[in-house]
Amino acid sequence: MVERIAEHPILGVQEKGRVVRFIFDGKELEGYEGEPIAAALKAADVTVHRYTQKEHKPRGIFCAIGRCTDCVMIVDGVPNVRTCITPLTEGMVVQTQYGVSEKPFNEQ
Amino acid sequence: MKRHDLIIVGAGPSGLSAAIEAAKRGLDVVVFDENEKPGGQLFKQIHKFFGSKEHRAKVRGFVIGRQLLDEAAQAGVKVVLNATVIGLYQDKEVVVKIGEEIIHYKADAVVIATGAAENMVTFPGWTLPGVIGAGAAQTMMNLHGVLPGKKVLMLGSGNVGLVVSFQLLQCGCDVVALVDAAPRVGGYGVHAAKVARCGVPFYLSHTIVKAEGEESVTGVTIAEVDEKFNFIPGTEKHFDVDTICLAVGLSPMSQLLKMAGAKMEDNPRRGGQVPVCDEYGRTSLPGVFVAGDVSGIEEASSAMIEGRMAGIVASEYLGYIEKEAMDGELGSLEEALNGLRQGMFAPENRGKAIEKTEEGIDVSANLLKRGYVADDEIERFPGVTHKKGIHPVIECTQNIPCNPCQDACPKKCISIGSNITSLPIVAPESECIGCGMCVASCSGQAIFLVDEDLGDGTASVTLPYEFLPLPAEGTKGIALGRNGQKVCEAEVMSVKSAKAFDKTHLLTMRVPKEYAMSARFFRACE
Amino acid sequence: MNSNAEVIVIGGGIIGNAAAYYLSKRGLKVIVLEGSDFIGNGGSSRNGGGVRQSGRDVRELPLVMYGIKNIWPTLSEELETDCEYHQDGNLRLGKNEKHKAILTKLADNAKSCGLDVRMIDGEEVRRINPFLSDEVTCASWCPTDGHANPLTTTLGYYKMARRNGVRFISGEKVTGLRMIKGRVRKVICASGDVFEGENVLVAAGFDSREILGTVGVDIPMTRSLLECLVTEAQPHMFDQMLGTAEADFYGHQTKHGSFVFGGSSGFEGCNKDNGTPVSSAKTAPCICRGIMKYFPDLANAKIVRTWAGWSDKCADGVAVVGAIDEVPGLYTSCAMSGHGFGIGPAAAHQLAQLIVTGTTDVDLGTLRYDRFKAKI
Amino acid sequence: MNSVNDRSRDIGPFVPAPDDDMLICRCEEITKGEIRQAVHDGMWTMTEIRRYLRAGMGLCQGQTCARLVKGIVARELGVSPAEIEPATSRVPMRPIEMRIFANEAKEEEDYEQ
Repeated sequence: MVERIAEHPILGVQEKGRVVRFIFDGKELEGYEGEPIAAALKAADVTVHRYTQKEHKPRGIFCAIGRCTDCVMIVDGVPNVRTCITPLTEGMVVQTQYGVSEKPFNEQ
Repeated sequence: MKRHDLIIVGAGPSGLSAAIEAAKRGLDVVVFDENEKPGGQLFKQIHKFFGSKEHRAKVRGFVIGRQLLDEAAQAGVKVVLNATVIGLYQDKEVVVKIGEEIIHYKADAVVIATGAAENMVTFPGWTLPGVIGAGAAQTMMNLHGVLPGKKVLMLGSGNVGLVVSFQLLQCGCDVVALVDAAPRVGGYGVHAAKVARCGVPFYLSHTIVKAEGEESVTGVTIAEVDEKFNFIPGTEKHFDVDTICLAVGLSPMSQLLKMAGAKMEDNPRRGGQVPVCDEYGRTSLPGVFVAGDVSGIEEASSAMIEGRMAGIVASEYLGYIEKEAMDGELGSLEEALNGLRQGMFAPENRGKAIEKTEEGIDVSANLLKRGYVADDEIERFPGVTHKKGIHPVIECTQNIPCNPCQDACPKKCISIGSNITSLPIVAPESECIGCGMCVASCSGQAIFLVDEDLGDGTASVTLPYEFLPLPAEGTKGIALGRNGQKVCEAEVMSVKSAKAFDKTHLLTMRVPKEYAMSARFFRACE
Repeated sequence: MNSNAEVIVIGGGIIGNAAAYYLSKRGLKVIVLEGSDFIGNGGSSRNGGGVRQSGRDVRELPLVMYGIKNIWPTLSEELETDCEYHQDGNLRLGKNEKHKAILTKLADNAKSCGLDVRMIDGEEVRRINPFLSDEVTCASWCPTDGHANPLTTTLGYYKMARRNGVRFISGEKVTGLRMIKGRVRKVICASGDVFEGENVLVAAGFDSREILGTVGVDIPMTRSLLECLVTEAQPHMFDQMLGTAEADFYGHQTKHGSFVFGGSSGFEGCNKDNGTPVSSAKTAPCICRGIMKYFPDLANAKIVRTWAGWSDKCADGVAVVGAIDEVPGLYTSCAMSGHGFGIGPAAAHQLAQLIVTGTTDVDLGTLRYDRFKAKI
Repeated sequence: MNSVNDRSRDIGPFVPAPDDDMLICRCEEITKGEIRQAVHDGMWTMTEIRRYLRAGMGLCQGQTCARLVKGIVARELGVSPAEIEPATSRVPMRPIEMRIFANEAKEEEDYEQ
């Protein structure tokens, strides 16, 4: 389990939004409102965000600042959402992306 | 169309600095930044900056970020966040995505301060989840408070690789190795030394053979390379890791300038594709200026000066100041910038093997190869002296533009002189009172207070300590050498914290006196 | 450096590359001169990928129909390159009676040339493409039309021509032609290089006008700056090529999944450039608004790239293809008027045949360079 | 004439290499071998590589791989990377939803609070 940093030696205790619940691939998870979806997933030990179109290879966070677009997922039904810069909200539905679909390749 | 005197793209150190200078001179300035928070990379920089005290040395990056934002607000700069400049069109039309809309702006002058993007290297498995940019690690730790991983291998021994390795250690990650294909450590020796003494092994002339794992990283294999960067068979080493961090340099993020039709050049000395510009940031497009990493990769300190220059040049371009006034101000900024570009890490020394310091002292070969100065090398540097009673030991062995230590000592024990890159000297006759201000002021964490003989067969070593939890007085543990290996048993005598130390705690440990000059870090017994 | 060839082709676009390919296949020695630093850098790489017959002036129909029958279906195999050719029909969409009148007239003209094209109502349109909005009330439907990938097609011709030994030189801007003993012979470049050819084919888009002018030939054309955009990949939706009566957008979904759409803001004729075909801040938003009226489902699709390209627009909107009889040895294919991609391979194919054999399978008489007459 | 413009210059045959299956363009999943082969097919510029292979044409628009692709092309042609032109950059700098791109703000609203 990857941990959140409770108290940082330089930054102290970082302020967080309220705890919200969201759905990842049907499972209910918790995160802080306003933090990037990717941070909430990382804290919940989710590392694979999507599988690529051609080679079906796993991808996750890579640049974490919205440039590389590797961490995209299906968020509230919309594919290719950059989870590293999209703030988490209550009740958000986040799905692993297969190619550009929420359906695993054998169902596409 | 909405029109501004000056539109600045990027609210990092250079963009904000440009905005402040221009707004102070009466320009109507707006800064757009695509991020949720301003400051560019400053808010991820939790270490104290190098440089001179006039230019915010020994202040932590994120604090500088706050200072710049305050100054910008006072000067009347508008900073618009979550505002992505999607295009820079002809006639200085700036199109910005804000919220659910796009907005067209016209600017009479534009400063592009978009910074840099990380370079990447390829190896089998480099697309696996768990292989991340060093910037990503920083963002996750320092902005979002989430650990990027538990066991991390860092590739890249430049300042980014070294600084981020230390940050990972500060967050409690296990940095299993610091690896670089180059034969020498690329970043500041003091940054390397503070990582090495925590026990991180350095593997120079090594690089990654492959990342292992099916769904995400579970391990990594590295191997030694020859001078042509080919793997040497039989030198493979395996590490179990969950994260591989890549810190292999930066490239200017100059796409907006290319898009706008600015004349570009490929300049390896500036880090890649950059706009052709003069020393004050004027590009080939009249009224379009650049500052910071987008015009050539350097440090945040120089980016701030470049930003100020661009703000002043833009002010003159729009008639808010006269040319004479501009020339005067640019002169002193240029001098400061030149100061920062001196020393062993000056742009013209990039890639060169430097064998002697400006003082003519042989540089530490061990520092460049293993990340720490060996015990038999340290004595030759002018900051390392011996005397009775408590005294500073300054393990600053490379010429870098930094001098806060000489002002930190109330007793004037430490001097650097007018040349900012000179190695600090400890005056033999001066009287150290053991206040520790020098220890906390050193951005490189290279100053220790040592009392080589407490009279009972032990010595005290005071070291800068930026970890949690802080050990209590009397905690037993081990002292680590500069190489991160155990040298002896140690006991915490005191841990001092003070506002003036700015989160650098002063940990004093007692060690047998024969280890006074080799014990440099403390680790509590589990 | 050997600068002589049997044919000097000026312009490394789809027509120049395809002509070089067909000529080299027939055993001729060919040199292609491309003015920019990149092969296929003009309209050939910047268009919407339409390979269609419907909606064209009847004068172009025989040539384009020839290409769709004889060239496009086997082009991917021939070029060993996936040209992504889809022959799944073209819907030209209308929203009102005025549109219907325009489309009906075009369809009637095409039918007279033997093209299978008919008018259909909104319901039938949505049976063919269920993603279209209710605003669409009619369309012309031509099932043998389609689309292809202009980038890979243009570069595929280049690859194969180069493999056949054609010499390609980029960054070689031609400034003029020179006659020698009554035939066009020399090709003069800005670099100072001079090439000599027994035949010269000018296929340099709008620049053709200036080049042909140096031997006293003028093709009346203007240049307009057209824009396109492309979305991120989306799940597969449809395979037809689309256009509209209003000409506010056109495009298709690519094999990759992205949508390539072109469109207009109404300022194409006077859009400003900076020496390169640069996009304007007002066009892409306008294209997006246009598209969403037809495809509300694409509202969340992200645009990843926009670009512009010059179209060489002929005074009468019809391409000029053929030999320039009054200048022996000179051939051209230019003024393609924004729809040169689909017809380009056929034009090149027939020109190659003309250069080698003196004959063509398709009568190019309606596309002659000297057809332009004053209105009174 | 620079060495990239004469497309008939002999660059030798394509020789398969053990790392040809290394992924270079992460977005479009283009390998080093595909890029090297494209160079031997005549694609000597970043622009042509992009158009021919889609390398650098995906969601990130080449922000991650451009430098890597450039290095591979340069090595294959035996020139310095500085001789290869940089890939073009186009609007928009980041992917933008069609509905937002279409939605131009009215003049009177103020966003700079």
